[in-house]
Amino acid sequence: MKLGYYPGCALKAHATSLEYGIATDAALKSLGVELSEIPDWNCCGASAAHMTNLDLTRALNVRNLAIAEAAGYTDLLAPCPLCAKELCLANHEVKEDPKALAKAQEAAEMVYRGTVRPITLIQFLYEQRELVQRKITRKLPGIKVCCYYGCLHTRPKEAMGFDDTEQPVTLDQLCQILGLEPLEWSHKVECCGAGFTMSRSDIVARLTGRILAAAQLAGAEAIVVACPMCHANLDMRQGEAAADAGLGKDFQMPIIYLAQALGLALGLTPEQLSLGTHFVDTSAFVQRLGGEPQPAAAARAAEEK
Amino acid sequence: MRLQLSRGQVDSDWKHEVERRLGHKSAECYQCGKCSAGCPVAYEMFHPVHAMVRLVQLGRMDEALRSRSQWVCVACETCSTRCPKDVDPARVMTILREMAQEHGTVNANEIDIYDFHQSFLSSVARFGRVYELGLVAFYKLKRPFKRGPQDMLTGLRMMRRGKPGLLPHKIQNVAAIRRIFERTRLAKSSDRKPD
Amino acid sequence: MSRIGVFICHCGENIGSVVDCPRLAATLREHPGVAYAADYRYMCSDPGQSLIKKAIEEHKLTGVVVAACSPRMHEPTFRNACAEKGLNPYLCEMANVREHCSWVHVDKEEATQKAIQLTRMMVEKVKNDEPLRPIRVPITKRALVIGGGIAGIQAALDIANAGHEVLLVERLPSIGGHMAQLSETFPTLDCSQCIMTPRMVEVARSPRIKLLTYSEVESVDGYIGNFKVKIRQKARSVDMAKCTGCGSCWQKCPSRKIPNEFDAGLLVPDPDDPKKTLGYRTAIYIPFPQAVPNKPVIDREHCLHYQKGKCGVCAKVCPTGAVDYAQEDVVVEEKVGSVVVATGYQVWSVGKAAKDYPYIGYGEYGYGTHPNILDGLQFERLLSASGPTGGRVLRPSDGKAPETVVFLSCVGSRDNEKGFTYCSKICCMYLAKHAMLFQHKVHGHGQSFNFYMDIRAGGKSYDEFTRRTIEEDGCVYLRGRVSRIYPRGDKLVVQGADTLSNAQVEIEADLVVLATAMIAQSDAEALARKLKIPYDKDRFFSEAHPKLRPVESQTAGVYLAGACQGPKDIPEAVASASAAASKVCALFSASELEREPVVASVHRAAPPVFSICYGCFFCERVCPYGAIEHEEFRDRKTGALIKTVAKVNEGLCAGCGLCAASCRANAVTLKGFNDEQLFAVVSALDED
Amino acid sequence: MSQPESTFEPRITAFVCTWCTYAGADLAGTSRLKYASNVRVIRVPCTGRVDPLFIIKAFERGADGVLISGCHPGDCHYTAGNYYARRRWIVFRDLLLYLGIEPERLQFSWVSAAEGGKWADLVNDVTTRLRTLGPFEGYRALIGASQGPIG
Repeated sequence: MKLGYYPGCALKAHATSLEYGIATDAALKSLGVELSEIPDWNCCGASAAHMTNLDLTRALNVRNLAIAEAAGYTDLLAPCPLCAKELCLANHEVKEDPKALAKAQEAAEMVYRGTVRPITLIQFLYEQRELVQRKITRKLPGIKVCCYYGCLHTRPKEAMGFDDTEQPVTLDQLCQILGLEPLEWSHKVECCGAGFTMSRSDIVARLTGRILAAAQLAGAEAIVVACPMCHANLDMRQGEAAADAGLGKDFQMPIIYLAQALGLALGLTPEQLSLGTHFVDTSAFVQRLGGEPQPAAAARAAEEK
Repeated sequence: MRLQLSRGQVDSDWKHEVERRLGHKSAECYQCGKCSAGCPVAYEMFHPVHAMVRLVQLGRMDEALRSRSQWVCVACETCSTRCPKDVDPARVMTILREMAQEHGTVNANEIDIYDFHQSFLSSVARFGRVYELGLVAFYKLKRPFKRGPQDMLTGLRMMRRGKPGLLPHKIQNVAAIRRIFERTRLAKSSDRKPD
Repeated sequence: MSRIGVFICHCGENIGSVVDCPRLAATLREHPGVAYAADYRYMCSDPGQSLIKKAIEEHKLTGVVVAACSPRMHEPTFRNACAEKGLNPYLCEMANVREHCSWVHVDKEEATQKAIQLTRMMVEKVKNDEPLRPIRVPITKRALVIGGGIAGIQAALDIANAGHEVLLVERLPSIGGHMAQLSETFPTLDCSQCIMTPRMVEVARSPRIKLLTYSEVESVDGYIGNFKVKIRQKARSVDMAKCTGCGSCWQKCPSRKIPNEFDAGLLVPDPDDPKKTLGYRTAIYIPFPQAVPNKPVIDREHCLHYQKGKCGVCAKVCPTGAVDYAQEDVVVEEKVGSVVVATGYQVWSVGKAAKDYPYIGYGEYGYGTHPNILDGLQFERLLSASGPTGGRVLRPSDGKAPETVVFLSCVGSRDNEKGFTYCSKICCMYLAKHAMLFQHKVHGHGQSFNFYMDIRAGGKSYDEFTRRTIEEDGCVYLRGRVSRIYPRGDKLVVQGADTLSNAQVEIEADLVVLATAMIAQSDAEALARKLKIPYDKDRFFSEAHPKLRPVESQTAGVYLAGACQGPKDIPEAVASASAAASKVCALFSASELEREPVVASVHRAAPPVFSICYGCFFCERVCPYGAIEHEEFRDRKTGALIKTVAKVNEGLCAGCGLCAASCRANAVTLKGFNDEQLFAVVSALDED
Repeated sequence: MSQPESTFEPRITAFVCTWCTYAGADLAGTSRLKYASNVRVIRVPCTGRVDPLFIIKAFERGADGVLISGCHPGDCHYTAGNYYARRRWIVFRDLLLYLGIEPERLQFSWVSAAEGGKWADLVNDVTTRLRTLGPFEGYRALIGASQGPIG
């Protein structure tokens, strides 16, 4: 299976979330999906452009959509939900509003016919869940996790058109397939502070503190995310978040990418999935996965080596 | 100061322009407060989301454009997702951010947020993608004494983990991106004129 | 010797878990006069009732006491059970050992002691009970409807269409009420007169409706099924039989400067002729062109003939000689079986009504005296095509078209200090309609503002309507009240608040409309006294039960319709009128009716005593129902008056017992609660 | 009045109208409010039915206090019965003193059908007051003479 791929700056350019790119590449490869990066893509503008200039963000994204369309892709995987949301929103708006399309095409110097469907990693894997089920070589042994979707996986509803905006379930179902034990909890779609990482880290600390506390209350051993921004905010500021929430000690809550969990279930090693580069130590989480690979899978793994 | 309400104000060009960009009348909002109820950063706002929509309804341009609220808005879309009247308050906030730039009334208290957006965009305009280290440097250098020491530890920890990358990813057709920026420049000036 | 059966109900655990029921039964079994006592889990169930019925037969019981729940709950149940076995139902009483005992006390011993006493008290009462028979009264199948607004018209038509005669009494010269004054009606915007006038004509045409306009109810006597009413037909000064309604008289009448009540006193300079003022009527007039009956009346207070004795123009020009200056009020007496009160409401006028009201009004609004401050009804006339301006919205001060109009909700309503505590209910909707119609009339050249506290638009398509006013017609709603209105130049400065944006606001307005409270008619109390119906603190007539008997008054046979009961909009007024009409029809479906026999009676004895009543008639003075009559005893042979004593009209008596408590001779007693019964109950107290 | 408070439980007779206070007392029951068990309720159609002699009778038969409660002014089911009742008591108060009964032993109140809580509070208040006032001894000898000992 060959899939149009828009990695976005987070996964490629800013290396803050490099592990997400690495893990996504590795996991999808072992799932048998070939990611074909579209040529010369540009930044989607999130969050600075969509915060400050609607025409700019629309034009930037129409350029990417037109590139994907010209390259012959229908589905365009954007593992970063901020990118996916910008692509989807631009896609939705230019389809609804011919004037907006004309303006964006003119600015981007490209023609876009509206044939591309940008999708998030969750959406892609959910649609391919039978493949995932088939391909995984081991079940992750019932680790209690909270699935954190963040704000933009399902919003705006009319642009994303996927899952429930308030009580999404697709990531939970995927985690279940991987053998994890997703918990019911309150903060699935609460905002983490997104682009305020640097400019208003106090807001990020306040918001992530609420999320981490809710996950802790639910009894999570880890939080599963599929967004580089959520990951950065949740992973990097746990000390500040704990302090803001008035807690004595750090949360020490491992934040795991869906791609990393998938990779582990597909038999990849923690190193291959860059699990060692997180701020919060993931080794305890990885150790909990200590269950032996299934004999057949182990044999296949040995063979591949 | 008593607010003078008149037809000229509640039916002003400014209000019509907001509504044009929004695609519907601000009067559709019935001020239920659902948006403000779910807003994760409402605690930072003097005028929470619903009050910002109210300012638009009453044509109170100055207060709306000088407010901090639109700048601390994280654009998480929670408000718009839950709005019972499909007023799209998140879009209202975006429009107010655009207009504050156009009118040169970006709230001085939230200059960090604004600078970060600008640093981000100048990075994109320059390379076609975000150059993270460059963005951070650019942002910090705008106010080195205040921003320089912030997050030093986090930065060090990131370096030790090999992130962010040292070199920019530059796309081939950067010129096209620059032209996009040119053509979509906000009406008056995107330069900041702090009040 | 009494043979009383005592039946104690456990009510599942409700009584049984606190009161020791077997002990209660055992104790009562020893009580003098008790022939049988038993306890049972659910006395109201079929087996429980069978237990009572069986005991009545087997033990030949002369009375029954059921110690169970409140008599307000199951007294009819147990009385019916007794009646089935031939025991007079009024020999069955209940002791309330649930609501008044087991549910409110914790200590079991205390509760059981109290239950024993309560049950003993009722046993003592039953010992003194007398068998009573329901009262039967005949019915006059003819209804009186008071008030010819939409509610009265609806009730009259419904009753008449069901085949009964109706007497419709209207105080004003024409029926139609407030609804005839309205321009368009929310939320459909259909023209009020277009839907109203056909109903008025139907009233005029109906062979079963006797219409008495310019008439008022003088007195109401009698009781359900048998009322006697006196109606004063005020002198119209026009012979209705001769008048053809041609209009010559009012065209020639020289007294032309009388503000028309139908236009709510609204006066507007004529924009086409600055010397003229619109909104006046003549002294001989019909209130509005579609009036029913379409015949004029002379307003004697303003007529030159009556005031100065000079004029006689109308009589001269009348082609049929119908004008009759010598006409006098006529009081007619009619018999009816039921009464529908549909006297409606009035609009509170800010400050102006201070004379007949304890309320002062709003000084901060200039007591509404500025010509450009209107009330809702006046603005309604300004919008109406039949209004003084023909539907053009013009300022009363100078006849110019206003650009900025400010509407104020809750003027008098929901204001504990200056007005009334209640919500007038219709204002939110009619202000939305006013703003909408204003915007339509000025085609986008105007701006309206509406100060409100809450938008109360509960009703079919109501909220959608108010939203339309805001969203489509651009009326700006400001959540807050107005603190002051004062003139500046030819404008009115309106100072208020918008709490949604935490701001004090100020608007320069051309016109201000006050949605003043909907209040009870000023003579509501007087009418209530005539009808002997209760009213609430705001003088709206009280319904017998706010939920389950919403159109009945406390007086049997008197029903309520429309806004005389409290603020109502048109559909609600019509619905309540139809409901009242159906109550009347249900009453008329039988030839006679039965009533509870709890009524007073005056002692009677054989001659020569006749009665221990010595005719002081103090009872007559205290009776709220006028149920005390005089009975004369005369010598059979000579016809000489021996004695005049009191007698109770059982049809009128409601059974309050005031007469019994007041009687100095102890001659009056209340059946079911007579002195012997109550003394027995009181005396049962000390038998611990 | 020398008896200690703790052991004295006053006996109270209450005359209540069927429309307001009786219904209010029912509501106290349905609301499961708890109050002192000292009151014995006698239901009459209207407080206007209560003959002063009933009250004197109650004292004569061993009541330590009497409570009369009906509809609020203006709410009388019978239009004006409660007003008559009230006027009557103003005169009756003097008679009580003459008869040697402290007027504090007689309490008038208005409790509507909606005031279950008020009824409970009223009963508790009256009970507490009578506990302080102590037993009514005035007619004790009388009862002894005519009816034999109490209790």
